[in-house]
Amino acid sequence: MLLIALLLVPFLAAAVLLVARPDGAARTIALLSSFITAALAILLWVRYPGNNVTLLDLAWMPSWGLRFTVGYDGTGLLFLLLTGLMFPFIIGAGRSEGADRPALVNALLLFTQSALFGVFMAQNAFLFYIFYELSLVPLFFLLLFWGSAVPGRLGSAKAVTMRFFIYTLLGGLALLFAIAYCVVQEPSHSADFNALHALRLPGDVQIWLFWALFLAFAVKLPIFPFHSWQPDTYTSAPLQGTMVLGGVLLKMGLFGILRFVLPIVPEGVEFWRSTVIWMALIGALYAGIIAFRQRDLKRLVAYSSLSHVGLLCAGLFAQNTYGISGSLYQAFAHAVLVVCMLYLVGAIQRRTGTTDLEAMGGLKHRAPRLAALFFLVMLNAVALPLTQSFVGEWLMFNGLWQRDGWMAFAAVTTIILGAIYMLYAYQRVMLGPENAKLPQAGDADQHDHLVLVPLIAVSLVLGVFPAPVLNLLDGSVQQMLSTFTALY
Amino acid sequence: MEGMMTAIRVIPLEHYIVLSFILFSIGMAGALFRRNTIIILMCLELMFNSVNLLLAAFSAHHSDPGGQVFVFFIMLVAAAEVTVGLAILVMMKRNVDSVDINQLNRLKW
Amino acid sequence: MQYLFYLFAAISVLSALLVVGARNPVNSVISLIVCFLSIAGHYILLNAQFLAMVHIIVYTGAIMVLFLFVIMLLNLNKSTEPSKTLLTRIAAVTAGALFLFTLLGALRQGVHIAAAKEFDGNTGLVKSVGQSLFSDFLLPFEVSSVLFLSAMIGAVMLGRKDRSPREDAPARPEPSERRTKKIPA
Amino acid sequence: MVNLPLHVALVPGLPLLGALVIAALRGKLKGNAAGLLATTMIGLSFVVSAILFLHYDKTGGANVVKFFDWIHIGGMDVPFALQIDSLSLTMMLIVTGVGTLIHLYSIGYMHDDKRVSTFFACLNLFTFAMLLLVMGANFVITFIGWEGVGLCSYLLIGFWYTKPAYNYAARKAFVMNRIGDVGFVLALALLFSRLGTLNYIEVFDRAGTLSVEMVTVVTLLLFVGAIGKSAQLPLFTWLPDAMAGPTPVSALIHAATMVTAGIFLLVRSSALFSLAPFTQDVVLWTGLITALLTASIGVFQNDIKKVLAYSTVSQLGLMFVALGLGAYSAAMFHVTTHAFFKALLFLGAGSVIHALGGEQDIRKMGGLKGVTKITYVTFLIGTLAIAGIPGFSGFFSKDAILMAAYQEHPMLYAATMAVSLLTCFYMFRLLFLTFFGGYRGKAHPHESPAVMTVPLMVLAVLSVAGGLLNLPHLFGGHEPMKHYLETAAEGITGEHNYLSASTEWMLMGITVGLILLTILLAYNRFVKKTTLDPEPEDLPMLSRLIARKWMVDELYAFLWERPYGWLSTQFHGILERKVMVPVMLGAGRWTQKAGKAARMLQNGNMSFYLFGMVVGIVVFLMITLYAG
Amino acid sequence: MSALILTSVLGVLLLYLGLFGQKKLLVPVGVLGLLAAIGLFVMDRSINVPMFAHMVSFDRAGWLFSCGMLVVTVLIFLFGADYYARQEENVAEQYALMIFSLTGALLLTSYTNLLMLFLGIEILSIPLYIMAGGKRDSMRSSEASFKYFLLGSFASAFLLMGIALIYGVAASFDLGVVKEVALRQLVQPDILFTLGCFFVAIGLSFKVAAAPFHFWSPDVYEGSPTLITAFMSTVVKMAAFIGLYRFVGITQMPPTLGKALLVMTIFTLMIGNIVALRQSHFKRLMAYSSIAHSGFLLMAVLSQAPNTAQVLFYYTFTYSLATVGLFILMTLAKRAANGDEHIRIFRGLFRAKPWLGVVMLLLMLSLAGIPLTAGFVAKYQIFLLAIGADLIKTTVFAVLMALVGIYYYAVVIREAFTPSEEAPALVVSPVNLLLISVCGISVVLFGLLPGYLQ
Repeated sequence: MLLIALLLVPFLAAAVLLVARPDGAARTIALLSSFITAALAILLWVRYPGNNVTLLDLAWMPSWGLRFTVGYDGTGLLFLLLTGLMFPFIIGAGRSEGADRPALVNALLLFTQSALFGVFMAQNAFLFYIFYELSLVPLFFLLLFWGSAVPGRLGSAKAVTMRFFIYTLLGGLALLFAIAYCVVQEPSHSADFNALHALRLPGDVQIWLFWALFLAFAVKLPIFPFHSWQPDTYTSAPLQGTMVLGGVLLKMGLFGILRFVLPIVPEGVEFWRSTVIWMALIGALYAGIIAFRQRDLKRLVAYSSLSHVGLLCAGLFAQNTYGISGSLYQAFAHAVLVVCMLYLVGAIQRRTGTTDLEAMGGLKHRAPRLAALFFLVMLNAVALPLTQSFVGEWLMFNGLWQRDGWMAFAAVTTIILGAIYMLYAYQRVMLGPENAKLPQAGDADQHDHLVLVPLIAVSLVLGVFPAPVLNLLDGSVQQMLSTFTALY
Repeated sequence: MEGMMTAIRVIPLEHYIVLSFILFSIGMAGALFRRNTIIILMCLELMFNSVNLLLAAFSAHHSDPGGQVFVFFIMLVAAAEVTVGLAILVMMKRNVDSVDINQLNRLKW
Repeated sequence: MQYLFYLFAAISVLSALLVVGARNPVNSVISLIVCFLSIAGHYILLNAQFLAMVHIIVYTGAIMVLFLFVIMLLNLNKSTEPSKTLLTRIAAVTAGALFLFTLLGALRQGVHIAAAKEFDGNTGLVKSVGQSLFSDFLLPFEVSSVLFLSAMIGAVMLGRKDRSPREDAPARPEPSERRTKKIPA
Repeated sequence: MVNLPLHVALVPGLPLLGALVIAALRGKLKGNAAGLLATTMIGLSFVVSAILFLHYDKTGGANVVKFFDWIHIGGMDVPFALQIDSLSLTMMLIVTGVGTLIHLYSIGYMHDDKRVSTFFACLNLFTFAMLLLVMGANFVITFIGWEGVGLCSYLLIGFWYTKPAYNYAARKAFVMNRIGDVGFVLALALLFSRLGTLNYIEVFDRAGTLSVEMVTVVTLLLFVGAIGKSAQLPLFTWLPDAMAGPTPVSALIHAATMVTAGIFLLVRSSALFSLAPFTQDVVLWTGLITALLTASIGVFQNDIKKVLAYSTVSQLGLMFVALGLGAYSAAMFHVTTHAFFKALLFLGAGSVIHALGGEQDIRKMGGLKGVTKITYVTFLIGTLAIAGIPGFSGFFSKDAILMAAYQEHPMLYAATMAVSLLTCFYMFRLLFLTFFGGYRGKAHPHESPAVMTVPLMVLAVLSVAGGLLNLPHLFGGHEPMKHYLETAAEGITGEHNYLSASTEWMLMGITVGLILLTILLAYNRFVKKTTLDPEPEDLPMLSRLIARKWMVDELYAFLWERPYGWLSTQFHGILERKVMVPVMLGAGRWTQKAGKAARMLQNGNMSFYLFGMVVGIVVFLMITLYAG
Repeated sequence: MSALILTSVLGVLLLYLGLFGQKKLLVPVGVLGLLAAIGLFVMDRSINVPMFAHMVSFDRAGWLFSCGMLVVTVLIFLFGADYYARQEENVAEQYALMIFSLTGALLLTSYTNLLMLFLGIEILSIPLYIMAGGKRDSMRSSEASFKYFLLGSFASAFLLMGIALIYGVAASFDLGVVKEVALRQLVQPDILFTLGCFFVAIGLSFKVAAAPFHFWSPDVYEGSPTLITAFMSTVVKMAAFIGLYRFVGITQMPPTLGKALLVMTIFTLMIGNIVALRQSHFKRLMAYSSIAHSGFLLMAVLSQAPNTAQVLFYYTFTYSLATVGLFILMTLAKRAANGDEHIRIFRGLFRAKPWLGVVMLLLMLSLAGIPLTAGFVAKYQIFLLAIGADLIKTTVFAVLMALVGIYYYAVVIREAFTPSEEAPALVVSPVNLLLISVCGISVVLFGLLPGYLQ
């Protein structure tokens, strides 16, 4: 019932917002809903018995393999938690003053949340897919209504939105095709993950089917070279939209790889592993290098996210305990990080009136507390030990090393690049001589504190005491790996 | 009349088929060839008739009256179609003041 | 007998070609009538008497007259039709020829259709056709009334003169003039 | 007695607490409160360290205190555990001891700064990180400290953040450290994948199971980490730039403690390094070249802190030479004495700067010995110590390294000797130009307050007496430090001294003689005539090259920084904007174009439609008839 | 069967009503009649025997399609109440023709004789030719009508040729016999039979607007009155597909013909989707979208699985619901924009009438095949069928084209949700609101509970 509540609470809240349009109380209602879901997610965690749980199984369209089956295991729970915990902050990041149609924004955000919960609790491939695609629709509108133009050809908000929509759907449809293929091959035409995981497709089929399955997630994450839609989208999207995109939505890609790619086409994974890992790592380096020369802070964050995500994907494909659990742990860290970074971008933009790094500088004089918060977030971004990111990256490096030393080398190199562009950004924004051109600059206010401090605290606490989350992952990942090995 | 009954036994069926195909093709090519819509309509009639001939030949070949009944129905339909077609043509001529097929291109792309 | 067949065949093919080739629409109509008559001749050769009669009455008598009527009504009985470009003509002929030769090529594989075991000379007689029509084909016969009814409605609806003269302009002007290309008068 | 976990926790815990409290109360602490609090914390930490030191029974091996499981998943178990053994105790004492003095000094030095609380918070945080580094019971904990000190160093170098050049220096330091960290992390990953553990005790126990190649790779990677942190070739350029930070920071972080982390790491892993002769050679040569190179640069520097900075790099190079030779105890000994006298020198320099109101150019100093007497005397002691005048601590530690070098090869001895002569030369140049002759500046020099001079005096005492810590047999000592460390660093156990006493005496004589000559030379040049170096442009060829720091910064800008910026620009401008994005847009645009073209098929002409249909029919007919 | 008679009589009845000037009664009587026909179908649902000397037989698929078409016609009739509100003449004739056309469609769902196939198509088509020219004084309308007529007759000629050739081999028009002959083909193929099947398939492909026999559809869709366009793109499409499905099912399709049709499918998918990208005229857009959907449906037809008919029905029915809803919406927007049919007329729809905006979104998403709408389930089923039939590459291509399709639907959605300078002054009658809502809700409902349409 908890799972259903997770699905329904944001959905109903969104429906209420959409129908009643209480612009004044919109943020409060949305926050309330997100707090409830966060509490529910935590409750779920508390009650987690330590193995795979299926909580509800309803026949929906059985002749086509569609059942409404929801449940979770350790990994699923991690993502549910992540979604539950991030949304209060994402919604809270919205400013009440001067907001344009807040009821609609919050409704769309909550719809996304509902769909995300659906994705992370689905135990049926088809159900997964439904939620997976569904999460795009509210984002489409978020981008369409509140997106801003980006420089370059076809940079209007409309064009960027369409690009985002189409390119993510490209992957989505590939996934649909792959699911359909698997369901047809499955003797009982079931789309349940258990059934699909037990499916043993011929090797040559797996080799091409791998791409059909992987493409969706490669675009979603995105992995080099499928990433071109991402920087523009992140830059164009309204802040909360980017937070959802980068913070939570792209985690669907990781989750998908975990649920689909690794178990369903193990031979395909074996065949393509180095290709994919290298793609991901090259992407991580590539984005890390590019990030350095970004003039726009938001775009810099976009590329940094791209770089991190490449690492996440590589870790996952290392397909050993450390790689997978590191990647998943880092997924959590990355969510926190992205939300923080983007919130900061917004906070800085509010104070300087721009996101152009060249036009900034010296904000620390006026806003020392903000600078301190930025700095703490940056620590997480450069994966300093005792922050959450370090634990994840450390595990991933080890996982990758067990695959191949050079992969680990490439992966570790990203920590240099990360330091270069993050410190650069910090310096450009905060440091330097006092800037007289900052009219409305004030220090971090209560709103800023309420959003950033808990998130930073989470990133530090989970950097020092990662055990709760690691324990959550340990069992599931081991179980998963034993299934993989059983497949060979 | 008895002597005529044997036509299908004397002439190979293939010849009917070939004749029918030739007529059909001429009608088809004619529809592409001409610009006058009325003539195109006539070409269509030619195509229908080639089918009629073929059906009649098959019917005789199989000694099955069904084929000839079918021809009868084709004639019915052809008559109805021509009626409608010519009515449309007249209406069009009134509106567009032309029966040239090349002039009918307001709807495109 | 064979000679008659080939004669009729030759006449029908030639007149069909004339239909396509004639400059004046009236000539086309007359060629088509000749063609239809030769086809009626084929029907007679096939001993399809009923069909031959109906064919002459419906096609030659009704349909072709209708065609002539329309040609006269619309004042098209002049060879004013601008001919198509040579390219189009060649393309049309090529397409037709290609189609024909493909079909004929297919026939070279041979047609092996067994004739009826017992040849029935009465097949095409009115009696036999009528029996078939009113027993097996009763439903189509009835249903075709719907067809005729719609055709009638259509003819009346579309062919009727406007209540208001056309010069008064349509009640609602054609709105979506998204293409400015004028229709030559 | 000693509650081990509590005491062990207190050592790094107190500075951390101090840092947190000061950071939290940043706005509310008035005057010297922050400084006093910070000093108290680290002082207490020193006391606790001393208690631990006194109660430590070195025969019992290492005491590991595990606090909690940090990263525990699958087969990986990285506990949050600290280790007490002779090596970590030594380092703890240095860090907290020298640290306390520098904290105390900072109270005076930073008195006027508005952000003094931030400064002390960072300083305390640094101490915490450094203590973690030295106390960690496994590589990962050490790595926490390793990164932590880097971070604090970044913060403190860029402490005066209004100057872009300082920020740049800070960034440079952090990034160069990060480059080293890559090696460190990779070494750890490799070690873990081979041994399944990263706890020091277990790793060193199982080190023998590794193949030579593997050990070589691991140690090389570890050494890359050490290069970054200890500013060796090719990653040394950040350290001179790091002098942008307040002087106490330079003293604590960039002279006494953090930069020796690399040495510490190598000593800590001596069990591994002893197994990898190739790596040892690499270490040796890296150290030697660095030492020579930077010592030569030091000769032409005019910034008082820069001279000391290059001197630090050079001394660190010497320590690496020792490590490369397997003389771990000598290296540690030099670490210790160096901590004393280099901290002293830096603080003295700080005192000078303080006295001159921020002036750092030695060409604008001179004649200060009359005004700032305590500073002068202590600075003189420091200079004598670093120059290796017999009796001072530097003499013993440097001598140990020279002996080890001679033992390897006389040429090596000559090279290290050259380093120490150069050191001697530029140090006396510094001393003479600063304190002798006439005053060449415009400020009004004054002696520093007691809170600054007291630490100077304490350090001066230590610089003199530090040699007693590891007094060689030759002078009747028993090398107590070496014996103390033996239990912690396996490499030390393997050290042997083959030299006869007479050889040692002879070498020592040569050394001392040459040093005295050098001092004389310096005296002639800088006291008698007070030769001031002109701007580098006006120097002769080689000197100009050296004065320009062997063009290393320019070389790096050419080799690395500019290419990186270029690469980033090109990646973005060409690969991303001209390839990736156009491909993405192109996929859509070409589809649209195809649509536009296909749309032309629908040209409204019915003949064409008919034609199209017929073509379709013919094509499909052919497929139907002939495909198959 | 009684339903078939009822519909024919209903048409005549409507004509009489028109004759006596009872314009107000037309829609109520028509709707009642159609509902009665549905009722009769529901009562007769278990009767599955060939009737009238093996001329028709309403099996499960035929029954489903018949009911579906009747339901859609009811919707269109209701829409007509508003659509024809301002038109004085020929209204009754239009309704009657629609009913007649529907009769033809019903024959197509149930034919068991090639003659009935031919007649069904003609009865379906001839009223359509007339209705397309319903706006007599509009040049576009008459052009549409003429194009439809001419191209349609041309296609009919091929259909007839095909029937003749099949007859030549089978000596009968009865599908039972044809099926036996088809089975014999496996052992002893006969070129005439293959040719016959080919020509019939071509004739039917014209009706389903498969490329390259699609040329009529954009022009006719654009030129015809919107109500007729709605009818054409829904009922006619359903009829054409069930007709094609039955034919293909019975003749088993010679394998080489299957190849040709596969090529046609790919071509259809491509033309439909790619050209639609460049369309800004809403009706033409819908026409190309309809072509594109034909491509998907052809895949289902080619897959020849036991449940193909059900999938076809689900697909076409839900597609019809969405299309009808969209055409109603377009009519409303068009009125507000003074008769413009460019997609920009939707601009500001969401601001002006949020509910209509949401419904439009749902309908468009359904056409695009985004989850939780019926269109998604439909497409998914098609993919399953096609993969089941081992049409992997075609499916991959179809997936790509579905993506292209999503783009142009999204463009329309984008228009509807982009605020405009002046909000369109939409006037929505209660009936239309109801219709639109029913369409919008039902595509979601059937998407959530697809079992109800199986």
